[in-house]
Amino acid sequence: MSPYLFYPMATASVLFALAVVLAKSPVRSALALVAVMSLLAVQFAFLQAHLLAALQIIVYAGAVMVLFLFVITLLNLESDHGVGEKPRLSAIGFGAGAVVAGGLVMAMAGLVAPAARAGALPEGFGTTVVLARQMFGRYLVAFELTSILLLVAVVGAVVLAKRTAAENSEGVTGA
Amino acid sequence: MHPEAAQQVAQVAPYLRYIPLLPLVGVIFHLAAGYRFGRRAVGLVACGSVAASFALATMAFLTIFNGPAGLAIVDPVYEWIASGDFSATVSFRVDALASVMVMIVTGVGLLIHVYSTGYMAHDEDYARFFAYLNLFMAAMLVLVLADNLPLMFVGWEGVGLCSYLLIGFWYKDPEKASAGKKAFLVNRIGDAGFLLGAFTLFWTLSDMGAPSLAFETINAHAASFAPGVALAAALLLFVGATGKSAQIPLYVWLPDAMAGPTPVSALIHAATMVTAGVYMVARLHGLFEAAPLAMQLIGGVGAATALMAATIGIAQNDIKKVLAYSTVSQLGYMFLALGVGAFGAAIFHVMTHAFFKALMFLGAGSVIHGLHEEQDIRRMGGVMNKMPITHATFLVGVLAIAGVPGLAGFFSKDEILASAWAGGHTGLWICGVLGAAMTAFYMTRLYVLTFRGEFRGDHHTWAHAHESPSSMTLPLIVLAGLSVVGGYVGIPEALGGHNAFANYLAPSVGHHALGIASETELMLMAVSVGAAFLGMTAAWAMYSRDPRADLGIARSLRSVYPRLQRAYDVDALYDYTLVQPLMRGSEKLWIDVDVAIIDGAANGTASAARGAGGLLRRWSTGNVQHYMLTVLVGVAVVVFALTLAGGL
Amino acid sequence: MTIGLVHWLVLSALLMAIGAVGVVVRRNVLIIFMSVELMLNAANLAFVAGAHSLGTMNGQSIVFFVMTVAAAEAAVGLAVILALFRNRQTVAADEIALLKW
Amino acid sequence: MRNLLTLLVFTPAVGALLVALVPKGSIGLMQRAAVAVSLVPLAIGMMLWSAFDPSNGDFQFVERFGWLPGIGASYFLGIDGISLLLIALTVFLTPLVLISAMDTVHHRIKGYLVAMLMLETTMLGALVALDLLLFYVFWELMLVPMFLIIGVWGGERRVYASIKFLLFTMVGSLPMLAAILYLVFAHTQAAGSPSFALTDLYGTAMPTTAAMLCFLAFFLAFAVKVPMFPLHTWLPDAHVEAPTGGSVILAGVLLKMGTYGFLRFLIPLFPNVMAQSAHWIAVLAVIGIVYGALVAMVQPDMKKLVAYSSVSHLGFVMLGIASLNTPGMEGAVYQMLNHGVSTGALFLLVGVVYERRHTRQISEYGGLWKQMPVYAACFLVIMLSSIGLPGLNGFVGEFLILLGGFRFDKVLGAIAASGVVLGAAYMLWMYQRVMFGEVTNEKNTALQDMSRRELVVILPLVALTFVMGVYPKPFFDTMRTSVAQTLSRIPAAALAANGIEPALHRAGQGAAAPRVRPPGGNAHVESPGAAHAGHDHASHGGGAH
Amino acid sequence: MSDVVFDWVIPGLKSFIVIFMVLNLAAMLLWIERKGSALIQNRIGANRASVLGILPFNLGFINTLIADPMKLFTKEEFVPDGADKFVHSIAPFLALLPAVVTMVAVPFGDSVELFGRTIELQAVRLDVGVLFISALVSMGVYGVVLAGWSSNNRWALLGSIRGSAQMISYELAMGVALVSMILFYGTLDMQAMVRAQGGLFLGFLPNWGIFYQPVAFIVIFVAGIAESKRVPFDLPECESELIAGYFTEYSGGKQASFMLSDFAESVMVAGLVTTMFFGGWQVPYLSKAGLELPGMTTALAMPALAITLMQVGAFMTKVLFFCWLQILIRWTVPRFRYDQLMNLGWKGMVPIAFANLILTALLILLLEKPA
Repeated sequence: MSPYLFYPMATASVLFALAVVLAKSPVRSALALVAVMSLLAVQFAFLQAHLLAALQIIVYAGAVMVLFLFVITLLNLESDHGVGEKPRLSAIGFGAGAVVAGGLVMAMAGLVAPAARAGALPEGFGTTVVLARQMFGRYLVAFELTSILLLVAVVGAVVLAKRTAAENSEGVTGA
Repeated sequence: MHPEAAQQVAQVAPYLRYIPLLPLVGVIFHLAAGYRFGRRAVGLVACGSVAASFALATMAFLTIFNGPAGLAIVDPVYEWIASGDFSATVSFRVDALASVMVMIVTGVGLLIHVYSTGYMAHDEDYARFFAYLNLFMAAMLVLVLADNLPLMFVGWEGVGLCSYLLIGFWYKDPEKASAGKKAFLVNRIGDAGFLLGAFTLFWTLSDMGAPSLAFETINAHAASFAPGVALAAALLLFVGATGKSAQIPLYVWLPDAMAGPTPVSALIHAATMVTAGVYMVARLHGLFEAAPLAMQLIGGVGAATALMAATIGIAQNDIKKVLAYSTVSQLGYMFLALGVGAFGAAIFHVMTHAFFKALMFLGAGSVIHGLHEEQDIRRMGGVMNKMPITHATFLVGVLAIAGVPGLAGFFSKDEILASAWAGGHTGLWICGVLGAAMTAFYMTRLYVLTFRGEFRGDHHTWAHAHESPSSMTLPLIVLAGLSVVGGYVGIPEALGGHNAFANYLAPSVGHHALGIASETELMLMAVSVGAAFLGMTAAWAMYSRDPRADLGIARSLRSVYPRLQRAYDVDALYDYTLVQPLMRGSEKLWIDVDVAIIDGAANGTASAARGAGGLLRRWSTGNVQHYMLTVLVGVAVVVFALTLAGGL
Repeated sequence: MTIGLVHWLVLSALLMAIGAVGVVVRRNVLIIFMSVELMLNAANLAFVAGAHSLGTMNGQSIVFFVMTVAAAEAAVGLAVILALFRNRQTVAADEIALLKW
Repeated sequence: MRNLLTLLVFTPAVGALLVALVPKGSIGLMQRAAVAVSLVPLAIGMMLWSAFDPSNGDFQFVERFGWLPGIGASYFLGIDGISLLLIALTVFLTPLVLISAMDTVHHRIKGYLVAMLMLETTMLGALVALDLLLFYVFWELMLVPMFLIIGVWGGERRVYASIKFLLFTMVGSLPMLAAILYLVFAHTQAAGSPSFALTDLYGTAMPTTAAMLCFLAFFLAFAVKVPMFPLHTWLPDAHVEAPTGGSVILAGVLLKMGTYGFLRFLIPLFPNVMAQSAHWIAVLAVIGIVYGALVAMVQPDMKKLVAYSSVSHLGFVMLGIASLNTPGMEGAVYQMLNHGVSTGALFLLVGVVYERRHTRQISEYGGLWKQMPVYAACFLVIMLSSIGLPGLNGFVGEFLILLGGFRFDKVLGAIAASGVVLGAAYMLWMYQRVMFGEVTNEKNTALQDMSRRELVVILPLVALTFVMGVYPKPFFDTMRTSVAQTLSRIPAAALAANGIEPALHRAGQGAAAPRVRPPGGNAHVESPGAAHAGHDHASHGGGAH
Repeated sequence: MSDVVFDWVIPGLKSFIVIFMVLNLAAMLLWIERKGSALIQNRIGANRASVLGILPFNLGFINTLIADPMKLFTKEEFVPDGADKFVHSIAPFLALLPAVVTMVAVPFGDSVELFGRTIELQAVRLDVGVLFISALVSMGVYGVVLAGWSSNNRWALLGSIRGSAQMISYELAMGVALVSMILFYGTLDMQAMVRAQGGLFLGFLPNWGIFYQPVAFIVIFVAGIAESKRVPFDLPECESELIAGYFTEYSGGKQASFMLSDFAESVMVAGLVTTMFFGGWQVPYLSKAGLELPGMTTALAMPALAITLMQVGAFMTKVLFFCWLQILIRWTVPRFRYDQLMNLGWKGMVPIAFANLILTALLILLLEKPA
C-alpha cells in the first residue's frame, strides 16, 4: 500500500493505542481500542486478508469490545486516576516498555525481510476459500479443538457470571 | 544282616513316624476339642497317645535289641527343604542310642503324664496343659529320632518352645511368664550356635562332595575334616548344647524354670529336654572325637558346672531350686563324661538321672501338693508321717543320686568317674568326687529338712497335709523301682558284670574300654562312695540335730554364704553386663541414631527446602502486574542484550 | 519508498510494547484486559504482515485462531471480572491479590 | 487364555470402577463387591500357577506389543517363578485386607476400597512388567494409592507420614528413571534401535563408571523401598500411621517390590557390578538385621515394633540376595513370602485390638490372654513364625538365608544369626507384656475375643504359616529354575574376581535332574550370563567342586 | 481516461450516490410512515405542507425532507451535566454511520460497460460483502451503548443496555441465517449472489432465494427489524417506560441522526433482504440478452442502457416495498415484553436459524455431486 495511507494510519493506531493505555475513563480506552482494531482491520484489508479484516471487525470490534463496554457500563465504574497512582511501578513499567519498544523497533528495523516472496502473491491469496481449505485441512484438529474451547468458554462464562441464590439474597454486596 | 531282622526292620520302619505323630494328634485334639469333652477325655487322650508311642518305641527298641549290632531302622517321610545342594529330609532313624533315649523319653513321659492327671486335676486350663505336654513329647521325640541336624533342630527348638509355654503356663504371674521368656531366649542363644555349627558342617561337607547333614555323613567324614573346621563346628554345636542342657555359661534359665508346674520340671527340666545336649554330643561323637580341644573344653565346663551348681544347691531353701541346681550339677557330670569321651557313660547317667531326678521332682511335687503349694523347706519337716509313700520313694531317690552302692546312680556315676580317671583327667576326677560329696550332702539336707523332725509350718497347713492320690503315687513307685534296678543294665566288669549297656550303645557311640585294672576301679569306687557317705553323714549330723544349722554356717561363712544363696549373682552379672547395656544401647540407637540423625537428616532437608521456598515466595505478591512487570523487564533485558549482540 | 514487512513489524512492535506497558501501569483490571487485547492485535498484525510477505496463508490461519481464543478469553475473563466485582466491589488489580504467598 | 496377565493386572482396576459406581449409601454392597472383585485375580493367579511350567526358566505368558515404538517402549508382560510367587502373595492378601476393611475402615469407605483395588493393579503391573518404562510407570503409580491410603485413612500424624513415604520413595526412584534412560541410550548406541525391553537390555555394554552409576541409581530406588538401613526411617512412620489394611499391603507386598527389583533388574542388568558390591550390600543388610531388631526391642508402640521387625526381616532377605548363591537367594525369595504372610498377619492382629481400644501402646495392654484366648493363640503362632520357629514358615527362609549368607561370608553370617536371638527377644517381650500377667488396665476387662469375620481373615494366614513351614516344596519347585536363571547371569569370572563362592546347583543326582535345566538361551542368547550358564551347569555335573 | 478517475473518482461517486440515496430514503420514510400510520388509523396525517394551497395534492413529504431537517439541525444542542461530552457527541454518528455505510456493499445494478471498462453498479466490490455487512451491523451497537452511558441518565442507561442486549442477541440469529445463505450461494460476494438469482425456477418462477430459503428470509427479516429497534422491538426507546430510551438526553441534530439511523437501518434491512431473497436488481424474465418470458424461444432484445435502468428501478422498487412492509408491521403489531423478546431471540430465532443452517448444509451435501 502507499505510504500516504500507511503512515497516517500507523500513527493513528499508535496514538489510539497510547490512548487506550493513558485514558482515564475505561470507556474512552475501550473506544480507543475499537479505533485501533478498526484501523488494523483496514490494514488487514490492504494486506489481502479480507476475511480477517471482516472478522477483526465482527469478533473484536463487534463482539469482544461490545462485551467490554457492556461490562463497563454495567459496573458503571468511576474513572480511576489513570497511570499516575502507582509512580514506582509506572516508572519501571514505562522504562521497560520504552526499552522493549526501542529494542524491538531497532531489531525489526535492522531486520532484512526473511525469505520474502518473489514476485506477486499466489493465486487466490487471502480469499476465504483458501483460508477455509487450510482450516478444514491442515489445521482441522486445531480448528475442532478451538470449537470445544469456545464451548467451554461459554459454559464457564455463564457459570461464573450467574449469581447464586445466596448472592441474590444478599445482593451485590456479597462476600 | 539276618534276613528275619531285615524283614522285621521293614515291618517296624513305617511306624517310626507315628512315635512323634501320635502326641501331635493329641495336641490337636486338646486344642480343638479339649475344652468341650472335659478333663477325663483329655487325660485319656494325653496318656493314651504317649502310651501308644511308648509301645511303638518299645517295638523299635526290641527290634534293635534283638537285631545284630549296628542295626538301624530308618523311616524317610519326605523331603522337607531342598535348595541347591542343600537338602533337609524329614526322616526318622532309630539305632541303639536313639532307642535308649526314646525309651526314656516315652517311658518317663508316660509316667509323668499319668502323674499330671492327678497333679493338675484342679487347674482350669487342664486341656491347654496337656496340649503343651503332648506337644513337648512330640518335639522331644522328633529331636531324638531325627536322622539329620536340621530335623533335630526342629525338635530342639520345639522343646524350647514347649518349655517356654509350660514354664509360663500360669501366665498370670509375671514372674513365671518372664521365667519362660528367659528360658527361651537363653536357649535361642544356644540355638544360634547350633545353627552356625550346622552351617559350618554343611559347607565343609558340600565342598567335600557330600552335601548332607545326616549324622552318618557327619560322623563318617568328621575324621577327614581340617582340625580347625572340626573344632569350630564342635564348639559351635557345644554352645547349643550348653544352652539346652544348662551348662556354664547358659545354665541360668534352669533354676528359674522351676516356676512351671512341678511335673513339667520333672519331665522337661530333669528327665528329658535338658539331656538333649548330651544326646546331641553323643550323636555327633565322631565330630567331637575329631576335635580333642573341644572335648577338653566340654569336660572342663562340665566339671565346673557340676561343682558350681552343687555349691549353690547347698544354700538353697526352695525345694525345687535345690533339685534344679542338683540337675544342673548332674548335667555337669554328664558333660564331664562326654568330655572324657565316655559317651556311653554319659547316656547311662542320662538314663539313671532321668529316673531318680524325675522321681524326686515328682516327690517334691507331691509334697508341695500335699502342703498347699508350700515350697520352702524351712517351713517343712516331719512330712514322712503324713506322706509315707512319697517319703519312701523320695528316700530311694536321695540314696540313688547320692550314689549309694546298688542303686542306679552309683553305677552311672562311678562309670563316669572311672572313665575320667582312666582318661588321665585326674583333675576332672577330683572335681567329680567333690561334686559327689556335695551332692550327697545337700540331698541329705533336703531330705532331712523336708521329711524328718518336726513340722515347722503353720498348723492349718499341717492339719490339711495329706498323701497324694494314686495317680500321683503310682508313678512315684514305678520310678522308685527304676531308680533301684535301673543301674543293673550296666554293671561294670569290676563288679563282675560286663557293662551290657555300654556294649549295647557301642555301635552308635563307639566303645571305650577303660584301660585300667579292676582293682583301681574298685578303689575309685571306694573313694567316691566314701565321699558320698561323708557328705551324707555330715548333713545328717547337722540338720537332724538342728534344722536351722544353715544360720550357723551363714554366720561362719559370712562372706560366701549369701553369695551362694544368690547363686553367685550370675543373673545380676548378666543383667548388668549384657541385658542393661543392650537395652540402653537400643534406646540410644533409636533416639540418637534413628530419630536424631537419619530422620533429622531427612527432615532437615525438608525444612531447608521449606526455608528456601519461604524466601522465594515473597516474590509472588499475588499481584498480576508485578508478574507482568517481571516478564516485561525480562523481555527488555533479553531484547536489549540481543540488539546489542547485533540483531535478532 | 514502498511499505514492506519491516514497517508492519515495527508498527506491531510498538503496539505490543504499548500494550505491555498498559498491563503494567494500570490498576483497572478492565483496562489491563484491554491492553492484553491490544497486544494480541499487535501479534495478529505481525502474522498477517508475515503471511503477506511470505505469500503463505499460515499466518492468516493462526490469526484466525488467535481471534477465537481472544473471544473465548474475553468471555471468561469478563465473567470473572463480574464475579470479582460482585464479591469485592473493586476491579483494582492490586486489591485482588488473592494468590499471595 | 493368551492375555491372562493383562486380565490379571487390570481386573482390579475394572473392579474399582464398579465399586465406584455403587451408590454412596449402600456400604455393605460396595464392600462385598470389592471382596468379590478381588477374588477374581486370586482365581487368575491360581490358574497361572497351575499353568506355569516350573522347568522353564524363561519368561512365560509373555505378551508384547508396541507401546511407544518411537522410543522403543513396549507393552511387555511376562512372569517367571519369582514374580509368580509374589503375584500369588498379592492376590492372596488383597481379599483378606478388603474383608478386614469391613471392620477397620469407617469413613470414606468407597474411596478406601477403590484405592485398595487400584493399588493391587499397580502392584501386579509392576510384578509382570518386563519393559523398563512400563515397570517404572507402575512402580511410580503404586505410590499414589498408598499415599492416599496413609494420608486419608491414617492416624494422627498421617500427613507427615504419607509425605515422608512419598518423598523417600520418589527420591529413590527418580535417579532410577535417569539410569533407565541411560541404559536404553547405551543399548541404542550398541544395537542401533532403542528398546526398553528387559530382555534386550541384558548385557548392555557400557563404561564401568557408567555401569556403576546406573547400578547405584537402581540400588537407591530399590533399597529405599526394601527398606535397607539407613534409608528405612520412612517405614515406621508409614506403618504406624497407615490403617490396618494399608500396613498389611505395605509390609506384605510393597516392600517386596524393592527386593524383587534386585532380583529382576539389578542382578540381570548389572551382574558384574552386583558381584563387586555384593559385600557392601550384605554388610548393610546385616546392619539392618541387627539394628532393626535392637530398635524394635525398645518400641513402646506395637505397630512400630512390627515395623522395625520388618526392617530386620527384610535385612535377612537382602542378605540372602547379596549372598549370590542358590540357598541364599531361594531363601530370600521364600522369606519374602513368609514376611508377607506373617508380618501381614501381625498387622492384622494389632489392628484387631486397635479397633477395640484405639491404642497401640504396649503399656496399655496386658493379660489379654485371659480376655481373648483365641486371639492370643493366633498371635502366638504368627509371632513364632515371625521369629522363625522350625515347623513354621519363617524358619525355612531364615535358615536358607543364613546358610547362604554363611557361605558368602562367615562373619556376616554369624552376626546375622544373632538377629535370630534378638528377633525372639523383642517379639517375646512384647508378647509377654501384651498377653501375660493379670489384666491391669480395667479398660481391657471388656475386650471381646475375635469376631467370626476377623477369624476368617486371620485363619488362612495361620494355616499358611503351617503349610509353608512343613511342606515348602511347591514353592521351591516354582522358583528354583528362575533363581538359577537369575544367578546364571552373573559370570563365574566376576564371582571369582570378588572372592564369592560360586552358586551351587544340585545337578546330576537323579532326583534333582528335572530341577535345574540349563537355561536355554532362546530368549537370552545375547546375554553373556546365559552363555556362561550352560557350561556352568555342565561343570557342576558331578555336583562336586 | 486516467486510472485515478477509475480508482478514486468513480468509486467515490458511487459511494456518495448510495449514501445520499439512503439518507434521503430514510428521510422520506419518515413521511411515508406518517402517512402510512394515518392511513392505517384512518386519519389524514401530515397535511400542513401545501404550497399556497394551490396544488391539488399535499406536499407533506417536502417538509419531512427539508423543513424537518432544517428545524432539527438548527435547534440548540443540549448536553446534560455530568455527561461525558465527547462520547455523548460522537454517539449519534457512531449509530448513524454503520447503518448508512452498509448499503455501499449492496449492488443496485448489473455491471455496465463504460469507456471500455466494466463498472459494477455497486459502491464497493467486496468479495466478503456479506461479512462486511454483518460487521457494520455489529458496529451499530456502539451508538446505542455509548449514547445511553454517556448521557448520565438512568433511563438512558437502561435503554442502552436493553438496546445493546437486544441487538447482540438478534445479530446472532441474523448471522447464522446469513451463514446459511452464504452456504446456499457458495459466495460472500453480494453481486455474485444477485447474479445467481437470474434465470428461472421451476420453469416459470424467477430464480429467487426466497423460494429456496424461506426460513432464512423470515429470520433475517425479523432480526433486521429487531436490529432497527422499531416496534414491535422498540423496547430500548419505548416512550411509555423510558421516555425515549437511550437518546432521552438528545436533542436537535443528534436526536435527528438517531431517528435517521433507525430508518437507515430499515432501508439497510430492506436492501439486504432484497439482495438475498428477491433477486436484488434482477427483473424477472429479463437478462442481458433481453426480455424472455417462459415459452418464448428467442428473447426480444433491448438496449443495454434500458436494461440497466430497468434493473436499477427494480431494485429501488423492491427496497421501497420492504420499507413499506416494515412500516406496515410497525403499525400493526404491539410491543413485546422484554422477556418475550429475549425468549423469541434465543429460544426461537437462534434455534430455528441453526436448524435451517444444518438442514441447508445437509441438503447441499446430498444434492451436490462430489467435485
